[in-house]
Amino acid sequence: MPSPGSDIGLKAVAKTYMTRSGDAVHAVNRVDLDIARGEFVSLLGPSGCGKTTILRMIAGLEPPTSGEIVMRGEAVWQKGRRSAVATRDMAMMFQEARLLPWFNIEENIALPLRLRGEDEKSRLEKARSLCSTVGLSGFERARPSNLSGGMRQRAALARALGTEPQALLLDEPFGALDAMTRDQMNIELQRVCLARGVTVALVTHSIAEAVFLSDRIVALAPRPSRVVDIYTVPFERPRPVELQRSAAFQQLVGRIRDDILRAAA
Amino acid sequence: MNSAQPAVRLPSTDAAAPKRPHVTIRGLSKTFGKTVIYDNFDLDIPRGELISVFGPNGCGKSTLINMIAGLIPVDAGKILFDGMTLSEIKFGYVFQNYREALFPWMRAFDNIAYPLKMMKVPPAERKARTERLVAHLGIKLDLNMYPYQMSGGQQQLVSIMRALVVEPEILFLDEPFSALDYEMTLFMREQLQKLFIESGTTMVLVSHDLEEAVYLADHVLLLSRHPARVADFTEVTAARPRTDATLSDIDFVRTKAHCLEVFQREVRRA
Amino acid sequence: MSERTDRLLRVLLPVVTVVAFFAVWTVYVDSAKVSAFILPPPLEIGYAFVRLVGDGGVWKHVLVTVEEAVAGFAIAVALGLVFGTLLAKLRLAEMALKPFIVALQLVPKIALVPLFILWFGFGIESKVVISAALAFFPIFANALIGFKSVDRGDRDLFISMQAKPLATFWLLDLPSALPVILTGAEVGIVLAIIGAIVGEFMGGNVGLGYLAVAKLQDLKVADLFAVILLLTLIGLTLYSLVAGLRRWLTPWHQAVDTII
Amino acid sequence: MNKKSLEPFLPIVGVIGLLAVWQVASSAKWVDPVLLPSPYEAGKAFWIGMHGELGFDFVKTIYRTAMSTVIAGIIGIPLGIVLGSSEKLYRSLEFVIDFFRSTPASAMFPLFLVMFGVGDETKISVAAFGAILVILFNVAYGVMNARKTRLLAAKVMGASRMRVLFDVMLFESLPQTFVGLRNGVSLALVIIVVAEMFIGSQDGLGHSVFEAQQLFEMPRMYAAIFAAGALGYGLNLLFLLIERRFVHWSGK
Repeated sequence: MPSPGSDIGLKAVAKTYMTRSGDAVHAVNRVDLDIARGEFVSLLGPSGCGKTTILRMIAGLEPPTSGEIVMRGEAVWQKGRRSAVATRDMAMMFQEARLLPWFNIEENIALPLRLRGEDEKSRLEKARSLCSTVGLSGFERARPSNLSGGMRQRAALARALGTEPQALLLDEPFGALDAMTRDQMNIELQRVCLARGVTVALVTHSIAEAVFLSDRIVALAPRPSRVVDIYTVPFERPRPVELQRSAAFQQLVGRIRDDILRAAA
Repeated sequence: MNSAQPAVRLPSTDAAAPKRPHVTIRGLSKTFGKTVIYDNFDLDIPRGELISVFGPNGCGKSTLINMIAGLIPVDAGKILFDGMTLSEIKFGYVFQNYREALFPWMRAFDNIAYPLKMMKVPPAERKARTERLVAHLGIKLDLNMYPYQMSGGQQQLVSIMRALVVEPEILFLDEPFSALDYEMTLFMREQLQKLFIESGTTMVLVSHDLEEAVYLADHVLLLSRHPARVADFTEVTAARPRTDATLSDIDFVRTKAHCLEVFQREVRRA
Repeated sequence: MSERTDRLLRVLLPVVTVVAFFAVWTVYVDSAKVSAFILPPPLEIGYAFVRLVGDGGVWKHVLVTVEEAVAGFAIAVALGLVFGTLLAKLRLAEMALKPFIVALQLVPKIALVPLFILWFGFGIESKVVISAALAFFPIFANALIGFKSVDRGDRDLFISMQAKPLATFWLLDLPSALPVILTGAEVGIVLAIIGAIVGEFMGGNVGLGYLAVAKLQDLKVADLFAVILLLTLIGLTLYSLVAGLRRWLTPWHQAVDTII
Repeated sequence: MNKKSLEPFLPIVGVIGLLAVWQVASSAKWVDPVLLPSPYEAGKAFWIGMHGELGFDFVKTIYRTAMSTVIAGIIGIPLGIVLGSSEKLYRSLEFVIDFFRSTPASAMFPLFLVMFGVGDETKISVAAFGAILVILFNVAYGVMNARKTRLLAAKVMGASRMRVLFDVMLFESLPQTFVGLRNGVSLALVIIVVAEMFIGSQDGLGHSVFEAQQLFEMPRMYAAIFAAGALGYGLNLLFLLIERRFVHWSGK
């Protein structure tokens, strides 16, 4: 059993794919992990290390081949089916914003509320207030195609926050943004997460991003995919952008980089 | 900086001699609709160097190299290559989207040899020159494959070879790795650095990744928002060939931090 | 070229082309002394058209042809959507039904027209069936493609939001597939009209297809041209309605020109 | 890969299934046996017919369809390239194009009958007319949607306008051209069959269907319909195979 106070627990979780030619690919090899309530944990590693697969298994999008995933005491996968109870309080953000073009911004943000049967007036009210939370005031009625990449991800963040989730699962949500917008979004993300006390699992391949945002970093190596090490990030919150230029920050980034490279070599 | 100097091919690049500018840009102006992208812009690009162009989104990084390479007409201004115009020199261009830049109906070999065909080089010599380039670069690739049979990185490699086969005096690269995944990007950076060291060709690289820009460059050209100015022209002194160790090198980290600072200052200004 | 001259040209050029087309036609008929029984000059066709439209008798033919085409189209849309959804959603249904449908698709449906007339008689029913048979395939095929090509990542999003199957269908599947389905419908409406006309050629005593054959047999060539012109205008109207519907229903979708 | 190469043979499975359903329907007498003879009777009529009159009709229809497709290709492809490579030209002709596009091709039969008289020329020219439009639109569409980056790449490498047209544009439009040819040949077949039904024809599959209906020879009618279906399938398969051979890069 995961320790008390833990939000998300993974026990000996593994995932094996079968290729068409019949070879077995071990996407994830026996991962054990506990994420505490309100903790921000990053899964860090190069492509092909299975980090996205881990996140998708937690989110209930892909069943693990073996092992157990628990969300607040409830198994996410029960007899190969995702448990609606366990995944109810999770929200996921993807690499693309995935806003539906046939809805405007507030309708997109209100979508998960609509799916939970909330009436139109109350869900749109909430969507509007979320718009201002993520700095999208004035764009409530805009079409997604008229927004920049960064603004779209803001809307996606607002949508994820709408159901007041206890856990946020983020799959490289800012990976497609340019360096500057990415910095801004990370500051924003940190602010929102701190204010709401939400548990976060973030998948990223940027060491600096992981160090900047996380309480703990799980570094993964590919082929065969495995956990290299788990780092605790000591910096005080809220962290300013300038932190990234400090020697301590750079040192930690360098140390993690060296470890991953050594593990991959 | 000495070790970064190309040893072959260009007789004028003697390590001791002061660098002559290769490309001189004077009074460049460009307007899109109502937005002034460039206004009376001046720049010298040193010979035999790799220049990274970096700046906030929409500052006109790609526009700059597209104007130098003649893909976009300039509104006003002069761009000269050792005093010559673009039509008088040989140059290469590598597009961001390799999928749409290579010809899928041609094998990799014919793709690489295509610019020679345009220069009316006879077939036998085309073959010889292409083979010589491939051998020289030491790249292991089955050139009888069609582009769609290759990985993204291999396709971009073919695209770069196609640009190099004419032995260009200058090579332009517009975010050449941004459509590749992260690991492939790392691999391709090494490949590009190798090509640069071996060919000594002047290269102008547009990048949106600061680490990449600094890692590959002799000078980082930092642009401000429009109308674009040169915010800084930072020299990167790390020795070549650069490796992973370079990334944690204290000088390198300092240079990168400096570039980031300039960049953030420019962003805030806007 | 400045923006204004560009816009002006956009309006002027088509007009010039059409006028030139008719001018060449007139001059050709006149100078080559083409018999009016073969190719009447445009002006004469124009008079015939005005006569045709002015004569109240034509409207019953128009009404019948439009009725057949629209009824056939409506049936085709309904069946196309049902089968398209079924085959896209149920793997078993796809395996069981797809071979039949692909086999039928490649048959020139026109060859079935005599059969349909035998089965459904010379009345309006057989023509509706022919219309529906012709219009069904593009609508069905596009519905199948549309439902099958719903973005995998969007699906993941809906799963992660705990959407129920029915809600996913209404809020994701249908809007995603709609532009493709309506593109199929644009092709379908044209085929529905063709079906109605060919059915009328074959038998019966009402409808514009019948009228065209009758004019031909009376050797009233200018009238025949006028009927064809009327048919074309009806086709254009119905097509524009469906195309307009697509643009109105799916404004987010970048218009892709249909290719018949 | 495996799944894809099997796809063209799916209809054969369908035909076998249809035959089975048909057999059940006719032996259980669900439908009037006069309207729906047993598949055995129809098969017999097909077998005998293909060695005689039906076979002749079959060849006739193939000949007419092939002729009209060839003519349509010869006229439609170059016109499509010209139309697609000049935006101004396309724009000025847009109205005429839209007009013809929404003209039901079959409405033109009586017209062509008048202009060309009864005979092979009429049928072939009506079918060619229908197919030209389809081919032309597809080719023009293919040319207009040529990847801009590829054209730019050729230009950067010093290719002249003509070279760009022949080295890039032509290949770029090839996949769409084949789509046009495939749709064009299907349409040509449809029009030929209709023409054989209506334009006082003495032979061809359309005539065969029509005559059998008039004479109420049901097995023969089904045999002719089946022949038409087989022809449609065969032509489609042929073009698919040619396409895969020549446009190997398409969709990859």
